[in-house]
Amino acid sequence: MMIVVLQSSASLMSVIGAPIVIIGGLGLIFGLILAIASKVFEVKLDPRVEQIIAALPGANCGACGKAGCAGYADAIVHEGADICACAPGGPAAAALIAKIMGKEAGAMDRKVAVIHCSSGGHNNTKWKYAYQGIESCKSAVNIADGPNLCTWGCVGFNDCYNACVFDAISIDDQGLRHIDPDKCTACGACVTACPRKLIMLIPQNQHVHILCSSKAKNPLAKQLCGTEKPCIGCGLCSRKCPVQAITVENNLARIDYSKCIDCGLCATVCPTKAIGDIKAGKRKKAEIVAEKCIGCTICAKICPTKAISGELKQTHVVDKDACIGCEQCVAKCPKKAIELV
Amino acid sequence: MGYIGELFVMAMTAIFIQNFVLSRFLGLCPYLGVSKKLDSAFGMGMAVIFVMTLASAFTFLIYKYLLIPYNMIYLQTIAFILTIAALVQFVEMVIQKNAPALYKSLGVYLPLITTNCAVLGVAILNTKAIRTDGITAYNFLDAVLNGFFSGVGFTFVLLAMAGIRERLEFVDMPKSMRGMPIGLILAGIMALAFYGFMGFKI
Amino acid sequence: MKYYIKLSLILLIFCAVASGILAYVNSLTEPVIKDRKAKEEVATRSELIPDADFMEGKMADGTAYFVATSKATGDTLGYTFIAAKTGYSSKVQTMVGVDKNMTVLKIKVIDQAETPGLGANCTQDWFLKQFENRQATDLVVDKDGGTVKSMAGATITTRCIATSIAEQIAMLKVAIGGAE
Amino acid sequence: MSFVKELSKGIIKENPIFVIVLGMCPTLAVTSSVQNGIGMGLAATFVLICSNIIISLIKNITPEKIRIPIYITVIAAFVSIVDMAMAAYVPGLHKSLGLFIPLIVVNCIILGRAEAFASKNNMLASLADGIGMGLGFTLSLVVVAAIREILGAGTFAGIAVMPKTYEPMLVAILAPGAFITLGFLMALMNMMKEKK
Amino acid sequence: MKDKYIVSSAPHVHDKTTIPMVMWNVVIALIPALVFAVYYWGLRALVLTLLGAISAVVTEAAIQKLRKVPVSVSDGSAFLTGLLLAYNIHAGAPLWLPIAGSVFAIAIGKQVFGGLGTNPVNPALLGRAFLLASWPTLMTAGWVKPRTGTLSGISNVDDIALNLQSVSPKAYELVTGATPLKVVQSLRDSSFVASINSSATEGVDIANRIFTNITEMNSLKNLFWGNIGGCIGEVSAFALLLGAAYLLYKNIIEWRIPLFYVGTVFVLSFLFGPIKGSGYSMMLPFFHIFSGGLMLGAFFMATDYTTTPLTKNGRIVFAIGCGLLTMVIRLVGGYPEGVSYSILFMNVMTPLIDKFTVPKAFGRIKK
Amino acid sequence: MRLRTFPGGVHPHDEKHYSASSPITLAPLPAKVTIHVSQHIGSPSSPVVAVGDEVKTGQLIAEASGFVSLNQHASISGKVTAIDRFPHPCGTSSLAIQITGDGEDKWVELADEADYMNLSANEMKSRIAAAGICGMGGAGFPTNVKLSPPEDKPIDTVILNGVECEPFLTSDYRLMMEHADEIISGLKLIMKTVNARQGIIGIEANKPDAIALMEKKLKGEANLEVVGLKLRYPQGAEKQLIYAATRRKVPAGGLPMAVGVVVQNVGTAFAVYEAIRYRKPLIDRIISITGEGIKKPSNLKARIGTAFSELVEFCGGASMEIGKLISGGPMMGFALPSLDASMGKGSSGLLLFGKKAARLLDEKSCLRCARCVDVCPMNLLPSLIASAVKYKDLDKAVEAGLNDCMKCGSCSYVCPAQIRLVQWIDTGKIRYAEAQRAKK
Repeated sequence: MMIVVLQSSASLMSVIGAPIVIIGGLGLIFGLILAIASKVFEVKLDPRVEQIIAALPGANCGACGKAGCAGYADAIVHEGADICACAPGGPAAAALIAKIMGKEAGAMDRKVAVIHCSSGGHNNTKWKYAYQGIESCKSAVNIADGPNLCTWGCVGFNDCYNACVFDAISIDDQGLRHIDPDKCTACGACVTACPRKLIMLIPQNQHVHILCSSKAKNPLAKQLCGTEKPCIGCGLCSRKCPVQAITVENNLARIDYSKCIDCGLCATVCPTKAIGDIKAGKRKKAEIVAEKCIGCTICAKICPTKAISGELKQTHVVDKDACIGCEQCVAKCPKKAIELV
Repeated sequence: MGYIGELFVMAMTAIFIQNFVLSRFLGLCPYLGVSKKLDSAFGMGMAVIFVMTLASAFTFLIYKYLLIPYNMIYLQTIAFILTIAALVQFVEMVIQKNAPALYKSLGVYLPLITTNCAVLGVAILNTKAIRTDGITAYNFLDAVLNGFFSGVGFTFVLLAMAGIRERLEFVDMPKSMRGMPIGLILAGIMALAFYGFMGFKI
Repeated sequence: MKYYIKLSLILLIFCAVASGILAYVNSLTEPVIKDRKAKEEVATRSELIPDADFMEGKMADGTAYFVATSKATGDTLGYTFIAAKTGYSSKVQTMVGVDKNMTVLKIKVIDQAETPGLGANCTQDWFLKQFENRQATDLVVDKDGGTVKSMAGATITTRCIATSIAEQIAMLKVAIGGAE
Repeated sequence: MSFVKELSKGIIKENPIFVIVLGMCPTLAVTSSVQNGIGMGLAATFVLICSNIIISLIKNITPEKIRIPIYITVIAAFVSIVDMAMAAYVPGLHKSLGLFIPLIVVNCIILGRAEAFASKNNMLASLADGIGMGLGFTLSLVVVAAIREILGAGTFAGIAVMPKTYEPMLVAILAPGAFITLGFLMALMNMMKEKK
Repeated sequence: MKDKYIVSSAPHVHDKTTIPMVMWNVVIALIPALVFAVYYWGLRALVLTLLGAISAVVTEAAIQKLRKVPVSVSDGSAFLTGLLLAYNIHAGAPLWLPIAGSVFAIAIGKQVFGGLGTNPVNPALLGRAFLLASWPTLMTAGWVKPRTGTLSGISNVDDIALNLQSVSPKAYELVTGATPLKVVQSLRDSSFVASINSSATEGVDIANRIFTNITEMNSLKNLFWGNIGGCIGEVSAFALLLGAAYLLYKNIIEWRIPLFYVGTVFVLSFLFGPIKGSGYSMMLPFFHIFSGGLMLGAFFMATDYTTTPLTKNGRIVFAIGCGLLTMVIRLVGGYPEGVSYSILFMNVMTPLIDKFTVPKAFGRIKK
Repeated sequence: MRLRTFPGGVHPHDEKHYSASSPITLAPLPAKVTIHVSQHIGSPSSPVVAVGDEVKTGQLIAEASGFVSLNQHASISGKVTAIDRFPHPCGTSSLAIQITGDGEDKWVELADEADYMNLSANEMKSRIAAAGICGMGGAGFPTNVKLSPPEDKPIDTVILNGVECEPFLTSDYRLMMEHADEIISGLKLIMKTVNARQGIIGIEANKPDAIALMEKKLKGEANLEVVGLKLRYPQGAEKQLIYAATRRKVPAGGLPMAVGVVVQNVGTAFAVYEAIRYRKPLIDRIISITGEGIKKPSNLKARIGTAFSELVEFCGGASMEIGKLISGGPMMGFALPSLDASMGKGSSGLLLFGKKAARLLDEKSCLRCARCVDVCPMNLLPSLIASAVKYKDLDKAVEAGLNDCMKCGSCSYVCPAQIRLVQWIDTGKIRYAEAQRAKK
């Protein structure tokens, strides 16, 4: 038995001996060469770049201002670019990148695109002439100031729709464009696509927008606008705004979103309905829970419409008619004594 | 005909008649993957020519002076692929260090080549190929040149394909056809077009 | 340095183990392959010239041919040999049986890798049958004005088979003549 | 992930050919007949399973720098074994698959799975992945081969299936037919994906 | 909107030519060839042609319906593709052949890329290449003799025949059973020449006699009028020239491609056309120009807008490439005729040619 | 005479028969004019009058602001009634000065310099500048700027552009026929200002009588010559004209002065003559009111700033339902949304098209027929540029010649697929400019 095994193992050795030596030798030589070469020809490559590329969504949208995702990754590592610049990736990507870079993700306000014009549909535009040519806003506005009477308003050839790679812009049966804030990644493609500069990026927690860009004076503005809902620059909103967030310039009102408290008051006073309020009618009013209220008057002070009244150390009361549902008081109440109903 | 004539036949065969991609089905992954832009196709093509030539040389030497004398032809697969892998990695490192510009335009494609079956394919085919007389096996020079010409053939169709695909960027193609499907159908059309070279008597 | 040696050694071990295993497998399969090949050749030979014994001879270029002698009588029945030539995309090998007058008795393609559907059809019966009872001089393809019917779209393969047989018969004649 | 899940994903959801688009060369080259397709598929499956197992076992002892050479060595070893075994026991198939058996080494599926899956997962999962991917690969080969063989030769696995009057469309089993068939199958996959 | 003035970008005037006009004009230009074909081969030629054209139109309409895009078969491009494809089939082909070719040509040659103007290669030629690869026997066997002539175009075939039949049946069979280009291809093959006659010198002599005969005036006349074997549309050089002249007059095709294509063939066939033993002859270039599909190719296929280079220099390169390849295939290739493959191949090269022949803008200095 | 030409180009029907035979008629004094502060290439002029000011005909109302700019003058006497945005002859609206006339046409004082030919070059140029003359072919480059090349670019040739290759237009033709002497004097003056050796008047072959007249007038003038040019559009484009007349190629992106040439329109030459001799500011010009839609196609001498509607009325009004109004020629002119706009210094014509002629066919997909390539006078690949722009590949577009295009419209004219090539290229130019700005 032993002998057989020995014999067979001897013959086995003779069979596999040479191959082992030769191929093993090859392996040894290659291994050595590669190992040495990897030292001799070493080039420092930052592994973080690759990690960041993996963390990015790979849409190559260019919202960060770099040449695609790889370029952005390179810029983060080598040029110290802002890690929050990736709009499509949002905070999730920023957090991942931050981890890779060993930094904290900054608080990134999610933004959303808003169209500052209520016109643009086939039934909602007044035409200056019958346009024949390329169906692109950018091309059309160069011919006789664009085919629509209002030279500030939407041309309606859907450059923004075509520019959106996230499917966030839709067109309704009236031919009007709508932006789905959930799908919008604030990449800014539509902003640059619109030759009339009607689209702007606005913090997502804001719901009140002036849906007009017309700088025309009063009677003219109405004549030009296809939906007859232009801003006529009357200044009513500006006067009514509890926080002075609206300014009127060149017959056009604009909201300063750093001041705006999203109360929607302006939308209710606008005579031409040029201010859109997504939350209109859905705003809840404040109500003070009497048990919790300690009567600190903070809410009364903060309320822009002075709808809260009450003496110090007394339970405060909300004037339901005056309350505009801006929720300022809710955030500020130290005892969480204000509820929305 | 002479040796030059023989080489001409070899070149014609490798480039047109028995093209690696269109007729032998070798190297399809990079062919379909890196044929979207002419610039990158050119870089890839050059890298493939370079590696195929080098690999042909090395594997031929190993085959002839190591495997045959020791009667170990069954080890050719493992020996060849090891050689190619090491070679590609080595070349990549050298270029990256010594010619960063070249690396940027060509080196990025190198890792893709290790698993390009065209390289291993040409190495194996070289060991089996017979010269035009029908009897003698390839010598060292034959093998190297065959590697080179095969690479040229690969690059040639890669460039032609990239040219067409660049053009197709500017048309409204059915969405489901974009990308791989159209690449494959184009390859089929090119293969049909290359049938004209069938049966050459040079 | 130690690191590199470690790397190399690991690679060495892998290579060594792999090649060792392969060598072992090869030692098992190689005889099987050889055996099978040999058996197949014998079988093919007997198929071409039945009921015969075969005796190996060598032609001028070193390739083998076999003299077939009748098992019953011991008379020389004919010869078999392998004709090989590069066809369209591969080396096409045909085993041929000829009688004493060098008339083809039967042929069989034993190795080819021609284009499927075209050249690869050379293994079909109708194609091989037509070679029977031909002299070397008749082995001309129809496209060249001969009578060997070429396969559709595969003249080259047809031509390769026909000429390789004709050439090999010529060699055989020399070899036999030399022997005599 | 469960064993069955790993096993089944390769067949449709992550089909190596139609979805991940790996290993095109043999898919096109050997699918001129169904037998060849099955043979190639099984050979590749065997290698895939074995290499997945081994690589998942050795994943901890392979230094990063020579990871790829080692994986390739392992794969090449199995390929050679398959090569020799086929030559010995199924010589006909070995013959018609020809060059593409040694080329299994560089089939992107195998190295791809080794890199992407086996080097990160345990042995059991890798085994399941290998079987699933291998079956997916084989299945795809059979589909492509069936179309090509039926159109191009009028047969399925060698058995005549088309009416006698059918003139085989030779191009289907030639190179252009291979490309176009696979192209259309992929377009079909895309269309199905779009519909979803 | 209706009562408003139209405003558009300049220019405000437009040439009258439209795509349908171009396409249908090409169809008109192709009609003489069909008339000749019907004269020589009877109604079957017409039936095959119509089958090809109609199935192309039906395929295009069906695919466009499926894709839910506007059906645009009235522009005539699909009809033209089907017509050209049928022109590349011989009159003896089975009726389903042009249908199969047209379906392939339209579906894979054109519609998968998005339709008119997007196809990288000429769909009709692709259809032909597909048919040739799929059913080589049907495409190359069963040529039909023209009504008054012979397949090879040798007018005094009987004289030769009497002579040949006794001396060399092989040569006789060749002369009476093949198209002119096939005859020449065979005569170029030394192994065939050797097999013509048991005596080698006699064989060469017979080959030379056939060769001279086929390239002399009488045969050329047959070639010119189309009194030879061939495909439906390529047969009559005269009819095709008539159509080409119409297209040139209508400014639908441009002179560069036909001129350089035919010119290249002319030069190359003069230099390399002769077979062993025959001298140079001014007739030889004309033989090569009038035989096979060259006229059809040079004037109707290689001038296909979509698949040829945009640049003027590129078109010259393209045409020379076509001519070169045609002659290479005819003289050393595996096929007797190389027009369709050469154009197909150059179609594939077109984007590259375009890329490397971008013209220098007026006033720009080349870098 | 051998006709000269340039490579490329198209042959649109010249359609000059509408108005070619009608002599220049003086249009009635308009009741109101609106004079735009930007009628030229360069920075807009700055108004020097205020609403309510009384002005005389020829009085400066806006002055050049910057080197490349222009003086504007009142073209009638009256009161400035508005300075606001008004429709511009190129279709847009822009700042303009509106003058309501008093019907008296009181002029500022003019002169008559007997020895005007011998004034110094600088004096001539300053008079040209003062008169507010710009190129009257359409582009409107301030003439005094064009005539002041830098020292290192000596000018040896002045070419007068009497080609008028745009179909329909006949204003230059009529001017040549009726004021040949003044034009020749203008040419000589221009040659003096730039110290040029030779002067060439280029006229297209469809105006044989103008060629003959000019040749007769120039007999004996060794350094002046008339060059007959083939009927081909855009023969009158500056670079093409220079090439046809002198075989010199203006480098891409360069000005004619780079090859020692200055090109001026015949109308400009006429204005230069009047400005230098009489110190008369440019307040009127010849304009062709033509096309199938006008009752009486005419060539009018009209005051700058006259509303198009008044001119149309004077010509008998529309003869059919009008589909399109074009200010300028049909190849490069601007379609107008209404007749409210007023004519400017570059307004060579106003065309009225009927409904049928106005309609454009729908754009089809490109056939790659390369007709656009064959006709492009700049040797570009228009279809490639257009599709590159369409699929947002600006690099390719630039490679194919985006920035070399002069928008002559030849490609769009011939395109059998009716692709708006020029508009695509225009869009591309805008996108390219935007991209360049973004890069900075």
